[in-house]
Amino acid sequence: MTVSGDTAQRALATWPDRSGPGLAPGDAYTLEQTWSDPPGIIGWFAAINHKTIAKRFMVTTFIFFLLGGLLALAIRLQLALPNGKVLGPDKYSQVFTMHGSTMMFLFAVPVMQAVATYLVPLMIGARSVAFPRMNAFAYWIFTMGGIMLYVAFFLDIGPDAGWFAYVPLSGPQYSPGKRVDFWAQMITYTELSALMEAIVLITTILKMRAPGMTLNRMPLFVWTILVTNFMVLFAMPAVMLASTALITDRLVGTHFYNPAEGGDALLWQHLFWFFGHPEVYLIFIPPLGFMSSIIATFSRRPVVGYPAMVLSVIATAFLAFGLWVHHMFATNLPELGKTFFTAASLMIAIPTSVQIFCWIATLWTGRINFKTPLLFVLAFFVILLLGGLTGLMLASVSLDYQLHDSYFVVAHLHYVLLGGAVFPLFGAFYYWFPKFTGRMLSERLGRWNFWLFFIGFNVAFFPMHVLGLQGMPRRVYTYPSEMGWDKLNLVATIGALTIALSMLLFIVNVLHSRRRGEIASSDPWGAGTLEWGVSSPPPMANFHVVPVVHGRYPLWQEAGTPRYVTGLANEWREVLITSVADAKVDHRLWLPSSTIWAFLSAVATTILFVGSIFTPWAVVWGAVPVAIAATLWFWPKHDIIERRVESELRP
Amino acid sequence: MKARELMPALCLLVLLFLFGCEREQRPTRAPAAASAVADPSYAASGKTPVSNRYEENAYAVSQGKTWYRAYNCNGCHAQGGGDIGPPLMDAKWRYGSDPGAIYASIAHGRPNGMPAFGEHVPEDQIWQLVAYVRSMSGQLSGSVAPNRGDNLQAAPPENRRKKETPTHEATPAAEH
Amino acid sequence: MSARDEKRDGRLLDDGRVLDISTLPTFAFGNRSPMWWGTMGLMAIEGTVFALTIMAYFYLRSHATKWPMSQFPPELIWGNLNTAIMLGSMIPNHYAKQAAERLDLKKTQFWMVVCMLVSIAFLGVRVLEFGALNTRWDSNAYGSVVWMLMALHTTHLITDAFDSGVLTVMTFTGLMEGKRYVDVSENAAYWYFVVLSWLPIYAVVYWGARF
Amino acid sequence: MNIGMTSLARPLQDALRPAGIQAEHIGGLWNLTLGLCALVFLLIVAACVAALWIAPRADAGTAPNLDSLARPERRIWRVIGWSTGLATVGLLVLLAADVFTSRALARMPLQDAVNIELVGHMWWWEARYRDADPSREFTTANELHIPAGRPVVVTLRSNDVIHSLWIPNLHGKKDLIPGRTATLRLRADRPGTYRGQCAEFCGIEHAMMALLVEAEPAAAYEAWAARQRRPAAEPADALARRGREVFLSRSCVMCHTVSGTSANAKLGPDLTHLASRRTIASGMFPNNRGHLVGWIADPQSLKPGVNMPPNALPPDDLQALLAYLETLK
Repeated sequence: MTVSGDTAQRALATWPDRSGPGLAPGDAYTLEQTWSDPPGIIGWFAAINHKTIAKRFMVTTFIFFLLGGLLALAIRLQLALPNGKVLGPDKYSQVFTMHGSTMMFLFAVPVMQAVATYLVPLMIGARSVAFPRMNAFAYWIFTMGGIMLYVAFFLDIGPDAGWFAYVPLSGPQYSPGKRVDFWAQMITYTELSALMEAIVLITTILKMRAPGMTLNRMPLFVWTILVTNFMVLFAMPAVMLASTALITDRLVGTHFYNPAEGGDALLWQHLFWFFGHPEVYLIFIPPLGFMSSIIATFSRRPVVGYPAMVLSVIATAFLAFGLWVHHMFATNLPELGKTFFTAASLMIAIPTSVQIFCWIATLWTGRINFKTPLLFVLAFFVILLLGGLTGLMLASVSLDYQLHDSYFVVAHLHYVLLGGAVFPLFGAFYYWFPKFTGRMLSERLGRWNFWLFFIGFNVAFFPMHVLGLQGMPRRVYTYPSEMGWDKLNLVATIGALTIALSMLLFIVNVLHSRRRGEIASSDPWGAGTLEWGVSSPPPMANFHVVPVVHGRYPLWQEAGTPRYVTGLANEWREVLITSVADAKVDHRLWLPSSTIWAFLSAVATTILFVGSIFTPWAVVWGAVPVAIAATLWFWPKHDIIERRVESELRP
Repeated sequence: MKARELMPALCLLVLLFLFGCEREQRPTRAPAAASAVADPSYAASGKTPVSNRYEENAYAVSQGKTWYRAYNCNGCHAQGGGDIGPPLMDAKWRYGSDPGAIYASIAHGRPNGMPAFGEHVPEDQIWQLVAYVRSMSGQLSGSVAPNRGDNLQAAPPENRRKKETPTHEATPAAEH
Repeated sequence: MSARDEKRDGRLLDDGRVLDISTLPTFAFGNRSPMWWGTMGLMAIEGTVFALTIMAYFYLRSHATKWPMSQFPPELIWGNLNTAIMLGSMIPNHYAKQAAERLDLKKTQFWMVVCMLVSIAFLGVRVLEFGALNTRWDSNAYGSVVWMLMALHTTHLITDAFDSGVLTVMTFTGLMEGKRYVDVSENAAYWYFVVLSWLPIYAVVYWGARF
Repeated sequence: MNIGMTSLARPLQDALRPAGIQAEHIGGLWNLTLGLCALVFLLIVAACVAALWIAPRADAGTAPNLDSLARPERRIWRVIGWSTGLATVGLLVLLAADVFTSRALARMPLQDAVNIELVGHMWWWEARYRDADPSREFTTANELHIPAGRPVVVTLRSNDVIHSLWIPNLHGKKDLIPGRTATLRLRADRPGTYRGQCAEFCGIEHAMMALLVEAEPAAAYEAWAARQRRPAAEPADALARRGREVFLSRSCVMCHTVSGTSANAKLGPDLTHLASRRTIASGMFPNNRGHLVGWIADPQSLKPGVNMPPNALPPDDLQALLAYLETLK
């Protein structure tokens, strides 16, 4: 992809039009060339510009979202009537496992990181993410893991032990064959990707903010991303360990989960939920950032209580690590311990309610620009609120005895995840789509999309609360007609079809608007954060002149002095590194440019991972191509080194 | 974007995948015939070995292992190490190591103690047992043979056993 | 407030409206460098994996009637020896880090080569350690978790040795620049982590089975 | 084949209609929690609607109101502070209610309890009624009878994977975990038939792993238990005797037990008193001739994946077998 004349043209009308002179046209052209991805098919695989990778990442996760949605439709069709015959029990097990695994591992967590890798550098005034090649590698690894899982599914090797794959059902004796191995290996892929993205994002946020953007001035969205990715560092290792132990149990006969040889089935549950519960917050916290961005813009004022919002997010992150046992109340763990986890699970509602109150206060005291993004965000106040309240019910040990593993839980988790993450995410799509593509999404289709989604969602999932109370356990592939569950199930299926229709409208809206939508200005919503200071879509280098920040909403507030930065190279990918807390200028850094080796390393890693499903020796011979690819990835070119040494300034 | 050019190839790939993978299927009813039925004189007749399609299916082999335990094959053959009956995890086969011969042994019995299970165990389950019995000496591929079970380990799991080269041990004449 | 240092703060141009940063250095060591933060992230991840595996060890132990489940705890000799070698490796590692931060090519080369030799030694002894564990990964849950701990740490030894090897080769090919010295310095920091994380693992594997 | 339990009265499986003391405790907590949560929901949604109602409209060009950046909005903070305080109080109420309910659940009196050991199998329930006197112990499957008003201690074990026992009208669920033992204490205070189901995904037939709990007056229970303790009766007529021959000479004998005969295998449910049960296939189909024929001939089409193999019996043998099974009262 080379820079089109259009992009270069628009690049000239960027940030400086509000803060000072831009670059001379020649320099701007050089800069755009420097940051562009190479042309051709090989160039396509060698691209590492954070916006290119993030766009692909978003599209890929969205494709997985649609696939997961189709699986959900299959589930609902099977359950629409008693004694359904749409899927057999074996297919059904695979389908609901794939649905859960797709939505959790291939959509919800990565999509947040994907959006973040696009927006964070723009919001903090950086030209790139910190480790652009690793960012590309993380994307490719993720994509290959997802493709592997779906290839397996189409080959009838789809995992069938549920998305949390409890041992011993997922263990060697009760899941013969390779189905669960593919699931466990998919975990390895997605965790690897998520962990790398976490390192990329944390470093970007801490070291690459524009001068003047102290921690205290960081947009709330960036705060949520920072906190989330710190959580990733400590949560994801648990599931990696759990799934590695599962794979070795299945492949080389270790006994982690074999009670007869000293192992324990609950070890899996502890490890899995030590990851699994924070995971819910990995999914839920970034949307809090979407909420804060959108609510501020559409109520035309800063969000109430910035410090309270930040502290709430941090408190949520800490508490999230103290709740995992509430997934295990029905096991025979000691009662006293369970009460502790009940208390923690109830207390995590406090920071969330603080945030909800702050947003309501913002709306109350603001002036409201009623647009589609705001609609999606308002849905949060109904859906997530309901999901949060049913969460309080599940946090109680005694109530959980009845509600656990019933359709009530299915309703609860969809209310939390869709209300807390998917609705704000759609709001975010509508909000930032002009920034991503340079065109507005249709407002009319957007409203249809919203109302169908909102109504369909409640029709689909509200009845499930009742079904659960009426005794319907989750993960049943059918039910006898005498149970009296048929009407509500049929209603839920109708709701699911309505959601499908609304998704169809969304796709139509995106495809249509991408080509024919109204052209977006650099700041179509009148927002206050830095990403709206550059053209839509942003230039390849993001900021032709890096701004200096003097407040939390730099586009709303008076510019101070100095207003912008000069002295970064145009001929190579140079970025400005600043200090962690105060964002004082520190040094300049020459980032690496495009490379095919990130992609090829991902291919080599895939060979190792897939090979190791079939033979443990793949870990040995598969390591050779990985080592070679990784070395070539880092091996510098002589001429570049010479130029670097030439331009070097020692500390 | 180049992605669009890749689409037809991707579609083709997806179509290919729809054919599925026999190794992983969970047949809930017997395939038309797991194999040709073997007759008792099979081993002596010297015909080509009968193949057993369950040897390609991990689920069927694992079912075979369930029957092996439930029907108390361990009572005589122990965990395959042999006790009253001959060991099943070594290279020696009195009546031949191919599926047909093993089927005949289970279904029709053998002299000196092996009862005939043909009346009691459905044909389909016998074929699953045959597949499992062959996995005990490493005759099946490692990705089909059972992994370790959730019990005390008496021997390495079937999928990590060394493949024994079957030798046909001449049956002592006295036994006939 | 101290006087404005161009090398640290950049220059103000155009009546203070423009901040010129062309006077800033192009690389920096320690927590000024993004590489340091990346390395810290890796350490946080891997430290969590080690900590969780150690917790799994004690979890399984709390459920066991007999520990170790196998007859004998691991033999101490190779474990002790390797602990000594690894602790010793911190000396050349320290000098390599120091040399890199002083941008001293000759000394960096020398100490990196010493580090490589040491890493060959501890990888060799590690093989002997596996032989002296007195249990197998498929014997019982005790064996599984001990092997898991050892294998996890060995993976780190191998990757760190490989990493250092590649960097060492680079120092001899004329491919040195400021950023490469930062890499050497961060590689040394990671080496510290690999050695220090060994100490709790050593304590658990060798002494957790004895007390 | 028509799946269903058409001949059964609709059995109760409903957490909102407690029939025992434990379920009532949980039901009480549910009502309190539901009320409190509904109130909070309405308040917050109302606040949200009010905010949208009160705030004036604007568009993207409206100049943002930056007053809050200049001076702190103390009044708003106070409101938020009070709301948060109230929310915290609500949460503490919930916590206290939960603790009290847990204690109430743990304090159910256990004098004169019936002890049942329930073992989960893929996909059916094995029940052993324990007794201090071993000769009074007996085994049955998929249908528990319990005396109404008397406490029952169910000891839970699993034979294979994790299952979870859930009889919503009597109590919440408890997991059956291999290698571990758990207990569930419950009491049915009203006689009736309650249906329970496995609540933890346990493989492809997880959906068809139900059991019936028959809570009946003490006398009826004792009579039932006495019948269960007896070995199978000697078949009275020739047809049934021939049926027994079929049972013992075909594959039935490989997996099932009928006490008093040579059939003593454990892979499938104990059939000694099969005819006294209301359902077959783990609470899924009514126990009548039609369903029994279908189940024996082709279980895989009723419950695909179950371990029971199809049995192609000659019609005479099948009739005889059915006649025999019907004598197992």
